[in-house]
Amino acid sequence: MAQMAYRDALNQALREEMARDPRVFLMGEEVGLYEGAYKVSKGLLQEFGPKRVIDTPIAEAGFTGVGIGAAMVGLRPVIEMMTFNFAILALDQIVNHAAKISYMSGGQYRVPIVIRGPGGAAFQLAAQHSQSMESYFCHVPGLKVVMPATPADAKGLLKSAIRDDGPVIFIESEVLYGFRGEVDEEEHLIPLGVAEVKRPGEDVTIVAWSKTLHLALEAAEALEQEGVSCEVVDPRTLRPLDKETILNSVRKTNRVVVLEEGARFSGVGAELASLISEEVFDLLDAPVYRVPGIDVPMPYARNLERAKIPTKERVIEAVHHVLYRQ
Amino acid sequence: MAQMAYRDALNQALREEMARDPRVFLMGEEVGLYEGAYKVSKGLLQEFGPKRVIDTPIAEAGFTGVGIGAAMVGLRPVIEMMTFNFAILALDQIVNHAAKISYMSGGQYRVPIVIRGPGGAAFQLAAQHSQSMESYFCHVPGLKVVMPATPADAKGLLKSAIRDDGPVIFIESEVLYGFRGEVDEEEHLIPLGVAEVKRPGEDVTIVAWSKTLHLALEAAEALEQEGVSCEVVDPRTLRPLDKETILNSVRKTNRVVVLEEGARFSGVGAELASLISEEVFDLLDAPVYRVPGIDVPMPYARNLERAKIPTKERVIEAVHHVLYRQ
Amino acid sequence: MKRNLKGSRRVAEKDKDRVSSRAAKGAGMDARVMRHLLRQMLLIRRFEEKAAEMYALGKIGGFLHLYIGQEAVAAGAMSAIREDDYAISHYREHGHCLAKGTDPQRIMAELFGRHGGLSKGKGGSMHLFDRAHNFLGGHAIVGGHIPIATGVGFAIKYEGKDQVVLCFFGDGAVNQGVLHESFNLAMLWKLPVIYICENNWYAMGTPLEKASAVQDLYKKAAAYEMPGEPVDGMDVLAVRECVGRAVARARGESLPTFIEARTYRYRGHSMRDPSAAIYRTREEVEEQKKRDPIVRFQQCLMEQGALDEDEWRKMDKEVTDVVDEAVAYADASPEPPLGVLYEDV
Amino acid sequence: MKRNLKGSRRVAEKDKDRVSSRAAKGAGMDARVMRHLLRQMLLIRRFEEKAAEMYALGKIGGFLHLYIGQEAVAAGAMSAIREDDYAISHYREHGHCLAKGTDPQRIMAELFGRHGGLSKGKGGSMHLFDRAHNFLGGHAIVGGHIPIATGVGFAIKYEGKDQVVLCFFGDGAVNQGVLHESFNLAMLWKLPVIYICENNWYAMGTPLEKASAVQDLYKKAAAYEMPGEPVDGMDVLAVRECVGRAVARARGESLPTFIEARTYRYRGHSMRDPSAAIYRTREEVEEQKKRDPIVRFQQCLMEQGALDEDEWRKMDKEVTDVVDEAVAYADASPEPPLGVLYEDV
Ligand SMILES: Cc1ncc(C[n+]2csc(CCOP(=O)(O)OP(=O)(O)O)c2C)c(N)n1
Ligand SMILES: Cc1ncc(C[n+]2csc(CCOP(=O)(O)OP(=O)(O)O)c2C)c(N)n1
Ligand SMILES: [Mg+2]
Ligand SMILES: [Mg+2]
Repeated sequence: MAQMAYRDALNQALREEMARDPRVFLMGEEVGLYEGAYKVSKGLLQEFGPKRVIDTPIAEAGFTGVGIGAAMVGLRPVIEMMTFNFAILALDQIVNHAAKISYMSGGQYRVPIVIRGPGGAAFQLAAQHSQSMESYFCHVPGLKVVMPATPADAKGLLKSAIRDDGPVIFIESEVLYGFRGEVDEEEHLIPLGVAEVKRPGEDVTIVAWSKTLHLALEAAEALEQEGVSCEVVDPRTLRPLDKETILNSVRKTNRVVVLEEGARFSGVGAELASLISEEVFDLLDAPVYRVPGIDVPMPYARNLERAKIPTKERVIEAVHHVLYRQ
Repeated sequence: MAQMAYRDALNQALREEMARDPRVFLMGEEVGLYEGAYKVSKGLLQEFGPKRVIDTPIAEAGFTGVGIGAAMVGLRPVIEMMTFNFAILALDQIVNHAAKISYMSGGQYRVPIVIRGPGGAAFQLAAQHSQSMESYFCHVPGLKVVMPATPADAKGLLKSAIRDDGPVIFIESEVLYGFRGEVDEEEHLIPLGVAEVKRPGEDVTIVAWSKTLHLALEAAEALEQEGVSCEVVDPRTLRPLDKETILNSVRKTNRVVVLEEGARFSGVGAELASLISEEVFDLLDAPVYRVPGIDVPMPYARNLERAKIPTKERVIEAVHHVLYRQ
Repeated sequence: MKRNLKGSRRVAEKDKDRVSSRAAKGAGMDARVMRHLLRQMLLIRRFEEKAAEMYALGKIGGFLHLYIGQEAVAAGAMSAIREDDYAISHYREHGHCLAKGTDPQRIMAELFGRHGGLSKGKGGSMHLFDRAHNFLGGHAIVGGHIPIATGVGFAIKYEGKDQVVLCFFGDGAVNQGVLHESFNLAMLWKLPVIYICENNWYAMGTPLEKASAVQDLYKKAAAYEMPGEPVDGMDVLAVRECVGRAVARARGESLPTFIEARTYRYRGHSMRDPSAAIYRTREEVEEQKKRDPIVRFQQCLMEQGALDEDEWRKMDKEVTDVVDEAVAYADASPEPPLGVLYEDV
Repeated sequence: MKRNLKGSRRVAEKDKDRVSSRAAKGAGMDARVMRHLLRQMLLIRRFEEKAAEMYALGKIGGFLHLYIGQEAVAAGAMSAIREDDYAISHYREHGHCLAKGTDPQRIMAELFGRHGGLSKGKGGSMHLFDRAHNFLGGHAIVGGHIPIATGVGFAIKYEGKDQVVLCFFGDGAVNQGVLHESFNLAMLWKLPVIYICENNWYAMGTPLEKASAVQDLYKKAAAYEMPGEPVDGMDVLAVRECVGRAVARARGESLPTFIEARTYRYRGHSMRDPSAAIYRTREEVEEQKKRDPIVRFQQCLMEQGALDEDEWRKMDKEVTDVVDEAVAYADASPEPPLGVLYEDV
């Protein structure tokens, strides 16, 4: 085990998979010489050369399509979106092509591509650069969606994503790139579609992923002081969703708070809340409570930005709400 | 009152608004000489000339952006998407620009644009031409989303959408274009954001919109025979959602089925189910039950297509489920 | 409001003027190759005619876009590549798929939505894929497959192979953003992709002059310093030669090419636009039919003595039988079992 | 892996060779106009220097992209249009917004995220909008505002007005699909849009030759039969003239133009890329600074006697005061009240 930053864990995953399989390559804006806008690809150009670490023009639809075509005929592209906001420009390629080619061809062609990069808000990047788009991808049959919150998950899941035979949307967090944690330096794979209980507890289940996981853990810590025991579940992969781990937690706690940085309307939280109600309605002592981003575009001003995204205080309030409701 | 087809009701709305306001124009592929791929713009070129009924090349992002720019400086564009599947190509323009310019400019610029066309499946158009994208647009603060199910709603809502000062996504249904109903020939406006109870009932609330409304009504009819009384609520506008009308129905029936042609994961049904649970949890005698499209891309084969989208049988089953559960 | 005859004449004249018409009588060419080209075109024509019938009978659903009139492009282009080369196309792709070597039975069964179809009935007319013949699909988002073709070229170069990929699309796709992005990437990275625009002068009901600021589409290649050539798309030998040159550049120098093949579709945009009479005149269509790629090539072969009346009749009978067998196969193939719905996601 | 000096020299030489350098000494021009141009450039420079300071102090957050080095483009271009004309830009837009006439105080307050900013603090550095001056925004999706500009041109023509719209973007935006779609529409429909690409040779760390298959970007206009011109973007009078010609075409003939203004950014891509030393050499930067648009133009005015040492000092003092006042205003402006979060959706 070694301590390392989330960024370095991703870098290690890329390096190991590229070393293991010559069909894996990395393509995107500034991934080569610049080593990535967020330095995730540090050293990779030097190690693997420009054939396998490819800088692109700013043409998201174009180079994503290139990845899809390359994947159809046997390569294993990893496409970096400088941020996921720009993936909207490539959405037709992702939704209409990557996600559907296997189905439309009756399984003749597969599209083993990973599309990765940071999603969500960072600091004061305003409306066009702060979007949480996970529900967009989760809504699409044919895609898998992964959102790791820790360095270990980042490494283990990225390696699995690269080995997966279908398209995987892998959403990182700019705010987490510097976050450090223990990572297995041995061959370290985490299967897609498996959630993890990040903190066991008894009274309330908090479901959270990516950077909001850390908010959940902080809130749980604070609530511990009040004598409230929270179980924090991180789905890690949003699609396919590990229902059982989540439901098992709810079966124990009977109360759920779902955290989400993105918008409420048809967010991933909406899916989780509906699903939990559908499956274990009779065990719920309170309705599933969502803590999403406020329903406005992201403002630039620091104070407004803080008010827009979920905070520890809102999580604690939500836990109180589901606990003392009845 | 006159009997007319949904298509003609839309046509009338366009004609009336174009006659009323010279700033309104219609732009899109084949809207002029061809009178629309689905003939919604019949006669408009002849009546208003090529300055106001504008055929475009196949360049969805480009001409949607043209609409946005024109709206910023005072015009009132109606942009036709030949089908909403192609709006994915313009999604950056819609999500990052149309929806956010008012906010980013602190209200200095507004974007009064209507983007309209058919969404959802028609008949055997396969995976790339059969998508239900309403949850995509509903997820975005800054957009309104309208989905009329009847000729009267189509006319009244389109007129209101054109007069609205912000961007409105107006999703029609190819399958409904020929559907006939009563339409007021006087000035007929239906405000955005107001749901309608399309059939009153006592035992179960069915929420459905666009073409699935008709499935709901058919199911309700059949269930009536069994002595089950269904209230069918059509939100008509999905965003902003008329919560009160829906909740009032649930307060009466205590049981809900939500119909949706699109995918389950983070669909509009997920939002409705979560919302209803949050707001009237204690009044629910059963969890909200969703009847969405099966979680796969749309297949071409007739029998598979039928199995993929919601059917009357599945609705009836769902109603049984929420009724006899306890 | 109909497009007037003047416009239609202009199209024909333009073709005569500007397209380097290698009227190539095929002198010196192997007669077997020429007969093969003729047969391919005829097979496509007969297949499409039958598909139209089957659509009218309700055996085929959804959208059906016929290729009739454009056969020389698919036949000529595919004859210039190897079996292990790739091809990819848009939704008007039956001709390309047939010319790439796919079994007509599997195609017809796919159009019928049957389990014996290429994609078990899940793709339909707009989404023919045939991995066994490196046919990478029909794609129904106009322009959407252009970057994908570019990626196939990327993969070929990455793996150090000498294959090429042919990418077919219409004049309507030329104004889509992804074409611009793809052309730049293909030239920047020197990829062995041959982009073939089948300019049939209309995108649905929109004539080229209402869609593109530039009428000579091949000239757009210059914006990327990419080789660009127009070719008479009604002349199978001219297409074969032109694509052959592009293939040589792609294999030899790993260079892309943009070919504008000027052609014509006789039928409506799809079976739902049967008359196609709103946006063009009957005279224009009749005028264009005089350049029919099959009739002209057949006559040419006869003049040269590479084909006689009897062989011609036999050829027609043979392809008609093939098409009839395709229908029989499709008819006999069962609907996909329901479990197929959940497969291949 | 650094870009070598040879590459950098090539850039400078290329500029010398190919850009029709109207070194226009301004002979015969109104001295007031020339002093105005100089002042505008100086104001932008001082504003940006101050913004960098404020960023370092943490008063400005998010991304901050400085325009230093490129001032001649904004100042020259805006001087060629009327007040009622429109302008729209990308995220490196402080210079354009200032040159369009916006109050520096409102801009600085916006950068500070304060209620007195143009957008009440909701837009920030990348999203400056000023309706009072027809400034249609900074936009942060590379290329995203190009179709929007096209739509503004559409509206002008629709309403029968004689305004024009200037659309600024970088060399990096040229490879985006929307540019292709927009250029085609603008030329097809003959819209009064002037597209100004500020080619500063890099998109973040990507040099032009790694991004575009064609190095002379203005030549891309030919693919749409649109007028295209290169101009020395370090020469404010050359820019003014070139844009002036385009404005005449737009107002007179309702024609779009694509201008490639060759310029250089001295600083990193944003404040988070401070050294910009990975992808270019210090020598290259120093070489480029020798062509400084402000220094050269100031010297030229002095040589001509249109400006003396004293006036120059006064001018600098005046703009420095303006910038200081902008900071004072921004500092005094309160944070937006929380209710503002919910407004203007
Ligand atoms: C992105 C997108 N926009 C619109 C359509 C609807 N559509 C299908 S085919 C077509 C015309 C295409 O014409 P062209 O590219 O010339 O090909 P042709 O049909 O003439 O072979 C249109 C508008 C689509 N499928 N995809
Ligand atoms: C669609 C999109 N992709 C990527 C980015 C990230 N990004 C911001 S600026 C930039 C470089 C743009 O360079 P250029 O257009 O040359 O303008 P310059 O910064 O040189 O003024 C990139 C890649 C973005 N904002 N939008
Ligand atoms: Mg065509
Ligand atoms: Mg640049």
